Amino acid sequence: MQRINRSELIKAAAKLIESGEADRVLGWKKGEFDYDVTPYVFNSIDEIEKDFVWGDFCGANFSKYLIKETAKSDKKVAVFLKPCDTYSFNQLLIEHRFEREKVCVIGVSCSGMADIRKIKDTAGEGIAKIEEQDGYLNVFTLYDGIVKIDSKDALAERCLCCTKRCVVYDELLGDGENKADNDRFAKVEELEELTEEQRYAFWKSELSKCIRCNACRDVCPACTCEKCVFDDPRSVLENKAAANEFEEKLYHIIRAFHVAGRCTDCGECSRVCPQNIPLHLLNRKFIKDINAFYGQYQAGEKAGQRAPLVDYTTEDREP
Amino acid sequence: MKFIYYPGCTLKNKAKNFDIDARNCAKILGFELIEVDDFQCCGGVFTTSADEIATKLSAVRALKAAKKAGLPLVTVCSACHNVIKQTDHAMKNDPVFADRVNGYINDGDDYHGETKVYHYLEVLRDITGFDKVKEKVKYPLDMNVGAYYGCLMLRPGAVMETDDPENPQIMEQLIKTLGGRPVDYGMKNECCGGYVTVTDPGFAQKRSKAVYESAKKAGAEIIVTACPLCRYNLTKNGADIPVLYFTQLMAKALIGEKNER
Amino acid sequence: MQIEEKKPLIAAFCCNWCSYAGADLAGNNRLNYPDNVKIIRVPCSCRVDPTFILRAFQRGADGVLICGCHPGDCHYTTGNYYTRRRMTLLFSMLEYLGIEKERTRVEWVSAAEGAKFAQTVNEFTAAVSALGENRRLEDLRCKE
Amino acid sequence: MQRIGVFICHCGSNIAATVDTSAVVNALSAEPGVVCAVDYPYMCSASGQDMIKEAIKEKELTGIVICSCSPRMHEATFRKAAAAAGLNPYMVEIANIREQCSWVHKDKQTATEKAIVLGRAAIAKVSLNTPLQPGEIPVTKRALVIGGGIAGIQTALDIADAGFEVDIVEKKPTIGGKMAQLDKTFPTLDCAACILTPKMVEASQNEKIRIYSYSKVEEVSGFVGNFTVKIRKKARFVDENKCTGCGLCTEKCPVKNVPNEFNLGMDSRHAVYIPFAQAVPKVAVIDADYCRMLKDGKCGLCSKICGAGAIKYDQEDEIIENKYGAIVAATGCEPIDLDKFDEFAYSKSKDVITSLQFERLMNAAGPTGGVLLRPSDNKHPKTIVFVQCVGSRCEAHAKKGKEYCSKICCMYTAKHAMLTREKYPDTDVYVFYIDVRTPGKNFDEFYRRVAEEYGVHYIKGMVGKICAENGTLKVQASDLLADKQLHIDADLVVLAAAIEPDRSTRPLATMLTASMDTNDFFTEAHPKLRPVESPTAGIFLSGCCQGPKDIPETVAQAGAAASKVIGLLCKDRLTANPCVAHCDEMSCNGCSTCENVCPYHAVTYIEKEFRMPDRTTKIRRVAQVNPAVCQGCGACTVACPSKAMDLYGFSGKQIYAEVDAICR
Amino acid sequence: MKDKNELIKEQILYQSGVNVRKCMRCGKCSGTCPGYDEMEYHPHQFVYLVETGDIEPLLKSESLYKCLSCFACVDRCPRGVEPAKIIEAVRLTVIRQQGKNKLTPDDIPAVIDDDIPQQALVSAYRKFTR
Repeated sequence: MQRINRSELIKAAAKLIESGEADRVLGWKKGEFDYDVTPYVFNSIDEIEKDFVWGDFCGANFSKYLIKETAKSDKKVAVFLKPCDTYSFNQLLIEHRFEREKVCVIGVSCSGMADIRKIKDTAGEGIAKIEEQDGYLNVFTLYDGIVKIDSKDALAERCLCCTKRCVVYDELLGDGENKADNDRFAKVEELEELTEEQRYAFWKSELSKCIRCNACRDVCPACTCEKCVFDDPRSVLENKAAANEFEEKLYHIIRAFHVAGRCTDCGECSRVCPQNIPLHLLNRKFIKDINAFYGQYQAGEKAGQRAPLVDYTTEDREP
Repeated sequence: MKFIYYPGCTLKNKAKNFDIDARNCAKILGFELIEVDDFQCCGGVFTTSADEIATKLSAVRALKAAKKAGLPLVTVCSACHNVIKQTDHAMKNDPVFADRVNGYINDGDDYHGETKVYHYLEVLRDITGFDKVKEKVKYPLDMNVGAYYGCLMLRPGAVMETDDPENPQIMEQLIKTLGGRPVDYGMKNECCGGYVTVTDPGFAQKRSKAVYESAKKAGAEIIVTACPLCRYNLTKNGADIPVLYFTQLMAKALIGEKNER
Repeated sequence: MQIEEKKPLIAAFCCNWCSYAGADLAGNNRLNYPDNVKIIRVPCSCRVDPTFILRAFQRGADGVLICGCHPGDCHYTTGNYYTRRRMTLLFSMLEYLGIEKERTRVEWVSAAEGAKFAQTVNEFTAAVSALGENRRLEDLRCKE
Repeated sequence: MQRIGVFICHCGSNIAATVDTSAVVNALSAEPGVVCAVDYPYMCSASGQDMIKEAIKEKELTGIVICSCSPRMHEATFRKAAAAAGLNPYMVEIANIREQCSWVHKDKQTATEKAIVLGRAAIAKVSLNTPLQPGEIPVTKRALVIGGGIAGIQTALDIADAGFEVDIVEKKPTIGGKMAQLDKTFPTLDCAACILTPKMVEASQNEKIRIYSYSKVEEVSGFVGNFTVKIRKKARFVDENKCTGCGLCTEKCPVKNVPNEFNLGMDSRHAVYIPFAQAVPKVAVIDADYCRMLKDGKCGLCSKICGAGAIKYDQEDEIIENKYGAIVAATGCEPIDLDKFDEFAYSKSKDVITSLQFERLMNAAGPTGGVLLRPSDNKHPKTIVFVQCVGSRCEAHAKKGKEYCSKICCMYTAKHAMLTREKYPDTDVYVFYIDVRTPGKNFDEFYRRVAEEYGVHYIKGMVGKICAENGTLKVQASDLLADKQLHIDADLVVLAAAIEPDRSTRPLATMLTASMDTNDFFTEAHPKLRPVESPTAGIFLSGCCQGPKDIPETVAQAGAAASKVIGLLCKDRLTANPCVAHCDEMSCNGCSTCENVCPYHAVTYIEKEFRMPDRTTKIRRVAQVNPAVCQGCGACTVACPSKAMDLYGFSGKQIYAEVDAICR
Repeated sequence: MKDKNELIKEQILYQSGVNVRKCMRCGKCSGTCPGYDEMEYHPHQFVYLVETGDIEPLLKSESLYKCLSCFACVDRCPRGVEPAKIIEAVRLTVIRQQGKNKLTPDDIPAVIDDDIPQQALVSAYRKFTR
């Protein structure tokens, strides 16, 4: 159950449109299913009132869309950003990917998003409808009737350890802060404890599921390259589908390395992976190492900060 | 403006004037001193040893009392100030020490240096402002005053941050504010002999003599200090000019001789 | 024909200004080291892209060595500082994926350290040989 | 398809004894693209080179591989040979089969196998080489020297002597710098003015040298050979061309109580003044902070009495823009502030002075006319204590002082002690030292003479506390060798204050994009091999702005910086290394990552309009590499997430090809 | 096995938190020390002898009780060595041994007078007894 309700979001968006401050709003729109919410650019208040949704399935991070969206017109675009989204937004500003002046940011407090996989694990397949009520999700299934799930039990992993706050906004709905106290590096540490063989086996089984659909890359707010190296014939790394094990590894290592120090740990990669590969564990390994080796660093936290891989001290540890 | 006030034991006993005048002047200057409930002795000196916990607990308790009240802590006695300020610094900057102390006290409210610690003089300078003090002066002093800092109020400079430890000016500013003429002399930030007076009175006498002779040579008619031990050492070891607490000097200018108790 | 056991293959990236010259000095002083190591010259260790290392492993290298000027002595003043961070993170990641950490190494070798270069190659070759062939990060298609 | 020729050198027996060169020839001739492969005893010999040249012409080779000694030996030789035969010199690759093969392996079979692999890698690389044209950059034949002390003057004189024009920018009204304030110079005891002022005059009279005094650098743009610099010439309210330097105004000016900075505040000057008798340019300047006419519009006396009509109260700052090929930083140093050292009573007693003040007190043109009188009461001091290392060699966390040794203090203190004892034998002189450091020609001999023949008390130990008491300075110090605490009643105390870079250095370094160390000294391009160059091309370093130095070292470095400048200005055009980074604008994200890692600031960003496939246009921020500034390290290529950055000569594709060849 | 001296040295370094190797032997601590003439071993010697491990003579010396803890040496040391903390740590090594208190309750009546502030007694106790 979200702390801020839909009407407040609509009010904030409508105000911007009415005043002429912005002429369109990037928000969540109902998809085919209740849990299948899609990003959409709303061009009128009517449209917003009709189709805009806000709830436990609005996980999508819009920061990346702003690169293309801001280029479309000279008018400002309004966007809803949850606390975790604001870090991606800032990171893109640091990288000059769009102009801050062309965006009105409505920061939205978030109580955590639901993970449809967790719901399916409990309720099974054939979900027709999901309703939120008093901290519970009523899942209407085709086979098992209504299954009631505590919203907390459906929370996505990334939300269980979210300590982010809205770091950039023009208007803030709610306090914009989250203070979960789970250790986000617990799983990484668990893997580190394993033997080399066990780690290898773990990643082999996970990464071999990869079908190279590129969803992780396409959703990643740090992967905004004009031309991705994996699509660029000049790069020698180009390939459309993973032919074998090596290429799966290569792809994921390189992708994690390219976003190292820029990844805000928004968790979108794991959310969209159709194969359920815990890709965030690669990014978190880099984040954990960066914090341990070069001091605490949160990508996107401050405008103008220098990413750890384009920085150094003369006293850095040796590889 | 309200402060939690830590007078310390000596001010309850041998240095009552120091305390009474501090309170009276505070009233006139419009700030309120709320005495810490049941304070314990600060211990007089800060032990620098890393494994000394017990001797610093009373200071932590005073700091926690202020934290709980949400007010800054103020002291007048240099020794108390030194112990409390150094303890506060260690709680803020030495996590091992802080963990051990917090673990020992273990009352569910860990302390990590949240309380702002002032010396009374710092309150006058940084919060009240000497110009405000000046407005309240009824009986301007007309005398040469040697400010005697000793060591505890100034050092270690990096922790105390009261003033430049080699050329402090805060008492001189007060003296000027009160209409007096501050006298600068070389020994104003050197030690009076301190606690060694207990075990080696002869040594303490040498140090004290060096201090008041230096002040006298520079033309001081009176010495002011913020430390009962400094005052004791100087007086006992033959200072033939009066040695007063700075609060007494303030009271003279703000309240007048007659009202002096 | 006798089937020979495959000798471990090691690719070494050496910066032009210090380490490549250090390797030359090892030659000038006739210091022997195993022939498993093949050197690729780069202007600075900071030219070494992580993909070069992965590519080498893909193609069957059993170990990859990166040599650069000592930190603080970089010909380009700061290049090896970036190398140091990049490789620290990359190697940590490879270890996390279960790739033996003995297969990767960064060593700072100055132009005067011919002996250090030879010693590094000796040690590294021995360490890699002890692990045997690289099977965890190779591309089977490259084996024909 | 490339047509590649492979040339295998025997190097006498150096290679051939361990590598079977004919086997190499056989193996490599089978490589794709190879049209000829030959071996020869000495490829680098004239006949070997001729063989290469002929093959290039005959076989119409598009690339060549030489299997020989290290490219560090003969790459240049073979590139020249290729160019002579009409092949682009960057179509040459070397396989190092001597230093990295035949000399380090003993077994002929394995060495031969390795030589073949190295040859293959070179062939794979050269197949992907592209002809490169070294860019050419025109050079503006004029140099700028920032700072007019001895370092700047010497650099300018040397550059001018080689026939190039050079400008000096000096922030003070006169050139001369710190040396002009010195009395005598160690270890020869020449009078500083006697050796400096002729150089100042020479600089002012040299027609190649232009001096902008009372000026500062406001803005720097451009790169090596092509700098554009804006200089702010501050209003001195005196027409430089009309003023004859007669000094009449400076005598009649009614404002007389201005602290005289030249004598470090130990006497005063007028509001209109000439800093010192031998000032260059010898032109008066009006101090706007004190002049009554400029402040209140009341006075005008100087204007009335100036026969030349040089006084101009309405003069304004002037901005001058010039182009330069090279810039020399010679901004010098100054003693640190001693505010934090009041244990020595520096701010309490006038008789505790710095060594530079002592220089003025000993100087015939100083405030006391060269008679040593102490500032408080103008009495002759009978006991003088010198304290060394005040603010030098301090630990960083101590938060006062500097970590480094200021280098010059031991020697000037010895000089001061000697001069004092020589002029005033009735004076007791104590020098407190931690170590006496005297490396330098005739330095230790000088110090020993001071200690042995002049009766100076050198005491190993440090002064702990000084109390000023009724005109006496009570010095309390330790004598470590005697294991005693000393109490000395001194009349004068001289503190050897640490020196630090002039405060203008940091903003200047930012303008020059030249790097600095944590102490704000300029960093040199290489601490041993390029000590007078900044890592930024075209910026050179002279004197104490690079680190503490004495006069002989400063002059030597000034000459070295000048010769580097001359070497640059001699060229009409600079040949740029063509192996530089370049950006594929279509892939560039404009993210500034490359800009952040570039040590040379070679990357800039522009907003560029792109025509998109759908016929629309789009404006994007893209990186541009200045090939004149880029040094080709490649840091940007790895940092770039989209690999839009690549490096000529070491492209990603080339290195992949080498990796593939080696791992085949 | 570490010998007793090394253990004492380690203990002193840990308690004081001082890095004695930072000392550059300038002697400023001893130059500034107000208790110098009362001492057999002087601040710089405390630092040096702890560094060399020759601690035994220090443990026996009366100098331990002459330090006023005025911290002048700490503030003025150009290398941030903090000699007073070393002296305190050496003193603690001694007085923490059984029966080695410098001050006992029996000593008090002799020194006490009407004016002596509590502060003096408390401080001396804290410095000189376990």
